[in-house]
Amino acid sequence: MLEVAIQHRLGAFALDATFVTTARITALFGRSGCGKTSILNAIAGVSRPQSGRIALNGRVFLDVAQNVCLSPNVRDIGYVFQQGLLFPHLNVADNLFFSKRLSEDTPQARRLIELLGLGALLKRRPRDLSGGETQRVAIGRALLSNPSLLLLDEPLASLDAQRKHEVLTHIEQLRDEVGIPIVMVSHSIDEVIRLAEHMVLLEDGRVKAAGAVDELLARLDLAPATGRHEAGAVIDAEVASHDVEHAVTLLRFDGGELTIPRVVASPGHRLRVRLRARDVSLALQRPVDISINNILEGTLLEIRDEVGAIVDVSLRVGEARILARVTRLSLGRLRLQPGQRVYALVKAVSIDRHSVGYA
Amino acid sequence: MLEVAIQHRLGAFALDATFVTTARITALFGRSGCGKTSILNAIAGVSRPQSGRIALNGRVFLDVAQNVCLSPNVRDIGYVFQQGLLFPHLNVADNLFFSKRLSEDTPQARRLIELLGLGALLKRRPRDLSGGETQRVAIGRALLSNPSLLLLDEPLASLDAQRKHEVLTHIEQLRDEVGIPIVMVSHSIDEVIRLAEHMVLLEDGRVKAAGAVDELLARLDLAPATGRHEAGAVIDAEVASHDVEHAVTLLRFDGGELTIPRVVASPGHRLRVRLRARDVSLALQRPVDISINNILEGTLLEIRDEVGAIVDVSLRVGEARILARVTRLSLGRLRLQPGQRVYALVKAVSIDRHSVGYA
Amino acid sequence: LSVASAQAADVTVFAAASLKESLDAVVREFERQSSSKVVVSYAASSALARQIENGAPADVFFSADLEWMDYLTSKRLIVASTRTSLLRNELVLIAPTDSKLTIRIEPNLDLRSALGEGRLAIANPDMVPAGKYGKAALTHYNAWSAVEQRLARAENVRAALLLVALGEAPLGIVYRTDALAEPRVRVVASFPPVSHPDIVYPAAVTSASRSTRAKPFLDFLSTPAAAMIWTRYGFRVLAAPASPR
Amino acid sequence: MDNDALLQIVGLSMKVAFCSVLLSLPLAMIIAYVLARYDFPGKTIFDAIVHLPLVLPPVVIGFALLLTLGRNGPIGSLLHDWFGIVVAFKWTGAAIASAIMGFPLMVRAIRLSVMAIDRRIEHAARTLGASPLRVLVSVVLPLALPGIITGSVLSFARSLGEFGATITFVSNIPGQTQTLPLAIYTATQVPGDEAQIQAIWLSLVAVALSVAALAASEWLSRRYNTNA
Amino acid sequence: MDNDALLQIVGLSMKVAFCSVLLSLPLAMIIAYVLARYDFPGKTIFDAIVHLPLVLPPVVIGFALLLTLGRNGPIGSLLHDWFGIVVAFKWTGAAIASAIMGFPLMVRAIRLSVMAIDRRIEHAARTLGASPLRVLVSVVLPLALPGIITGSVLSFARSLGEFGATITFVSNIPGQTQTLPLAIYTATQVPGDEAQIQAIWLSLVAVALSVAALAASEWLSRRYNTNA
Ligand SMILES: Nc1ncnc2c1ncn2[C@@H]1O[C@H](COP(=O)(O)OP(=O)(O)OP(=O)(O)O)[C@@H](O)[C@H]1O
Ligand SMILES: Nc1ncnc2c1ncn2[C@@H]1O[C@H](COP(=O)(O)OP(=O)(O)OP(=O)(O)O)[C@@H](O)[C@H]1O
Ligand SMILES: [Mg+2]
Ligand SMILES: [Mg+2]
Repeated sequence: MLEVAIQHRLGAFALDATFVTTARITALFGRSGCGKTSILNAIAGVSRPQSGRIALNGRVFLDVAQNVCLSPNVRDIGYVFQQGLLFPHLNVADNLFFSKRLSEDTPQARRLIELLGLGALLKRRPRDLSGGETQRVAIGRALLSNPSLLLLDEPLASLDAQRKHEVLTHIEQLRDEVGIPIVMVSHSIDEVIRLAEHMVLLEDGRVKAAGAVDELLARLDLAPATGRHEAGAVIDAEVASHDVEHAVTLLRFDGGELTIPRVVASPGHRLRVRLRARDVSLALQRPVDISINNILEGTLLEIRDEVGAIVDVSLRVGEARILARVTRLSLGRLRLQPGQRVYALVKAVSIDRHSVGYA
Repeated sequence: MLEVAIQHRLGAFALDATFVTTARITALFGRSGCGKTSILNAIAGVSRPQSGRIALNGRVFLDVAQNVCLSPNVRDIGYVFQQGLLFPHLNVADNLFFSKRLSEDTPQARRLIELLGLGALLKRRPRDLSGGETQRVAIGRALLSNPSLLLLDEPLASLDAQRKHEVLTHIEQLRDEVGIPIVMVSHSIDEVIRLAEHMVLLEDGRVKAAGAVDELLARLDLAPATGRHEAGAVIDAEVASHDVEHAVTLLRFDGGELTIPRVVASPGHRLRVRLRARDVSLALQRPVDISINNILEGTLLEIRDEVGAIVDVSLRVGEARILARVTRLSLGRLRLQPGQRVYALVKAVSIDRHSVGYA
Repeated sequence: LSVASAQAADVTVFAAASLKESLDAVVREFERQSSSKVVVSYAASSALARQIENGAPADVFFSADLEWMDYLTSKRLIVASTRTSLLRNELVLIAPTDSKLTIRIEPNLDLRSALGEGRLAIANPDMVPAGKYGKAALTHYNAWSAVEQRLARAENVRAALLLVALGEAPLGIVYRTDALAEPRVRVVASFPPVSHPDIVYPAAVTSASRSTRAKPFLDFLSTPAAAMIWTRYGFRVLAAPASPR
Repeated sequence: MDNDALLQIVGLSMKVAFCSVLLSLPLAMIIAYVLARYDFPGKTIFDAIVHLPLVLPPVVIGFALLLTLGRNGPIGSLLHDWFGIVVAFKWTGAAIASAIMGFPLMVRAIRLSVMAIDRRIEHAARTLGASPLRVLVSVVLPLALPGIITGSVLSFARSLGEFGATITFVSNIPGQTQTLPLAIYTATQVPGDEAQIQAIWLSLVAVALSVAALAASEWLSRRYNTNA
Repeated sequence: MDNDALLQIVGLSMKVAFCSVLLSLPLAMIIAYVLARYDFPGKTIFDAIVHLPLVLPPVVIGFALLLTLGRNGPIGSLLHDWFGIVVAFKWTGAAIASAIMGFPLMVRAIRLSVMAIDRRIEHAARTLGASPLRVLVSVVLPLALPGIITGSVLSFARSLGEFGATITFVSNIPGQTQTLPLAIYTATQVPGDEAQIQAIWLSLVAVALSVAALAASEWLSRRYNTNA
């Protein structure tokens, strides 16, 4: 459990952030300049808030009232800084192993170097690295310090999609296998959705909302902050079976079944599947001879009336709630009304790796 | 027309890149460390390749054989560096107007400062800026130098979605109104697709492929580099009419009509619409009572056989070609065959601003 | 800046640094009597001589050293006819005031054992006049070779004096004038004049001098009024007043 | 020593120190920049020449100045014959001597700061249309300010303490070339308590001046600090 | 002067210069770090004390050394009574004098480099578990290397040229305290061409030593350069 309650002034900017999270991955989300880096700095101990308290699993890092402030070096935190901040006088290898917590010939270290594609760069000086290479070394350096809390400040900003995916996978593994709690800053809601369970939404130095990622994303009042096109819902489902021939997995949840591209999970395993509103269409009759695999029967609950071309509609499917996004034109054409029986059409191909998480 | 043909060695890295582009926006795309920044540096003149030639619209920037190398300051280039590189001793305003080409009280400057949200920061020193603020100042500084070529090295990496959208819009306006050619580096294929017409795909310092963005994205051999889930097709269409009440625009192309969320373009105007394969479903009969607005009749051309859950299918709709992505499960269920008559279902909401460009 | 100093000097004197106190007093007296302005530049005689050689605006050169005066004379940079040996000084052996040492100056003088572990403070015998005189005197009493390795060679005679005053050196060789002015030392013995060349301070008007007051000032240095001051500081006055031309 | 004389000495010392800093600053900046940024054959020799005033005893430098800038010296006679300028035995000569003695300190400090500048910042300025000269003036100089300030302070302090070269080159003429260190030296040349007290008193004045200079430099560097 | 005497003088000078650099380096680094990083009441005064050897004429510093480190001085008598150490009239005293004279140069150069270090790099080291001491040793010192090298060169060069404080404090004893500058000075004090030639000859030796020191420092800073 990470408890943060800090106040700090920086010129005209006032940070006043309080949140508690028990999630394995917590995302700090908010516009540029809202105070995300400032919060990470306070947690890591590289800046000292004017008042407040920070504790991790009961270990007090900071308590200004009690005049407690642990040194950064005993907080046992891995921090990937927004600007990399490599040691310019050390080569990549010495940067990576600066913390001395892991040595260069542990399998763990070798695997990470491989994953980050740093093998050929070990003897290079930071000034001879490209932007993305710098960022990867910074990630490696923090991970190799074997921390008990990981702080990531937009660590993937200048990585290509493939590397980003690999690093994200690695972070997921850390989360799942090693169980290191992570606090991350990201401007990509996709990343947040994929990785984080808990989200702290910041605005102008204050916590505007904090809670489960799905909840926050489903809250329409937060849409301007979270990005409207990402609205969606999460379904808790169980792996029913695998269709090896077609490489798909069948999931079961209390509103029906879902076919999705194959995931690695044994039957009975519970998964969280995110269905984005924009990927869900509606029909009044069950369509036939259509490539869409998932046709879920449900009840139209609510039509969120808005201006513009697009309308979000919520449905109940079994006990689950899902969101569909349609044009206002279709809304009129189909004469959709709350309480109506409808079919939700969900393309299997729209549920990619990014949408599936392990509960 | 920008002509680049340069060779340069940096330690073990050999850059050997040749490309010509007449596009308004050219994207350099490739994995971290492939040489994107090195190319921009050579174009800007901050590094001098060991051999080669660079020319913009016939003006020779560099010709090592002729011993020509224009100074960076006369190349008239706006360069947004990957690391920002603000002047640490100058406040934001002095950074922005360093080039002295535009003064602080021109409407243009005021508009840009407003757009970048820098109004409150003008008196700040760079060290007191957040990561995203730094990046915005760097963008503003380059744009305010009134360049005749703009180089952008991942300028949007740490901007939030909303600001990113605003800046992208501004860059589009520059492209369209002022006609400044732009060379940009981005790791986000979305950004590339949205903005760029021409793409230079780099691998290990060499040009692996160069050409129109759509062409390159449609090439399956480049899929590992460009990211498979972005496969799609581009349709040339004409604005037919606007439905003001429902805020949608009706487009006509030779394969039928398309309803999309309203765009600002007068009837008769030609648009390029990108339909992503993953947003296109197939049906054997025309579905009724369905929220999907666009149902296009076409002929199945080709089934790209692949392993895994997902299959890409190409169709002809009128003279246009579009791609649909379905599961292999559906392929079997519907018994799809080349030559078959099918209906392509395209959700109007999936065609967002990001997918529409002005031809 | 005060009015007095702003006004140009009537006479500029280049004088050996060791003359500072006494010459200052004489200058004050001259200024009072003649209402002319005299400035004195104190430095090592060697430096002053070189400066005069290189066009320094000196009207009078007042050296602690015959050698450098001879050097200028040979280069015709001083008016030979004005050269006088004005003052005489004495060479003394000193010790800190609280020292119990008693030494008699005599042939085969044994300074080595008197020094014990300590060193004999002396101005550099290779170049500084006081050192050269000291070396001559010790040689005269066959004491030189015994102490040559036990010298504290100071930059000038004042530095040697200080070494003794601070107790860094148990013994030192300085001029009597210096010894008198320093309360922390006492004179242990005097070297008889026979033991070393005459210690005289020559003065002369420079060839480049355009000052009408230079010669009167030089003459004043040997007036009875001046002589009183010199004597007060421990010098002996050598020359009789020169007759005006 | 009366108050007037003290004021005169202090005034002269300040004048000499200020002028020596101003005199050496432009050339020191150019040489520091060249040494920081360029490699050329004979660079080490050139560097050694810059360090000469530090390496040789001050008296030797003073003597060399006397021989070259004195009225009979090659440069001194030129200056005198062509421009009617005489620096030997003038306060200007003292300023020149101080400037030369402080020169290596100034060059090294500025060079250190220039070498710490991220060259990519200069590249950024070039792409914004700045000529090399403008980059120098608007980017390099401000970013090298810590070194320029430190160099100036060192040179100023050196000037307050410069003795050997000054007394050798311009002699020790009260009201004209007798700066504070020369006055202190002169006082130390007189035995006895009174003179010693005067020497200490003058030394305290020198220290006070240096405290003032340091306070000013701290204020300056705080004001224009670029590194938090 | 014969070859043996010359060798002896050069050897002694090198020994004194090296030891003075080594002697002052640790303290200079600490003081430079403190001055660069901390604000405290009386900082300017403290800074002025550090600059004292530069501001006061060398002879005064020599006197001050004599008064404190001499056999009857407060520190000198302690050293003698407790450890049997005597520095007056010894080459060790010359090294101390040189160290003190070069001290402000060293402190200022190192301070300049420490101030140029991005503190966030140190923060990064702290988050990686480095104690403040390890940060100092593994991050600050290497990054301040340009300043440390420059400071050492300046101090070394100053030592080669130091005259006033040395001769006052430890006198001019051939074979023991007669360093190169003292020998050069001695030669300049004798009239005549022969002495002058010797002075020039010895000066050339000093210059050669400084060229060697500079070349070594250039090599070092090139080797450990952190800024392209
Ligand atoms: N001084 C150098 N010595 C050796 N290799 C270098 C040097 N500078 C850059 N490189 C290498 O050159 C390659 C190209 O660098 P460049 O900065 O152009 O990459 P990039 O495509 O911009 O990458 P990124 O997306 O990570 O910023 C990289 O592999 C980098 O490691
Ligand atoms: N020294 C300072 N003086 C005044 N304001 C400051 C200072 N340092 C930071 N700020 C302001 O504090 C706010 C929070 O900064 P912070 O770096 O935490 O933002 P952030 O959320 O990380 O933004 P980004 O996404 O752009 O990195 C910003 O508005 C910034 O301008
Ligand atoms: Mg930030
Ligand atoms: Mg790059």
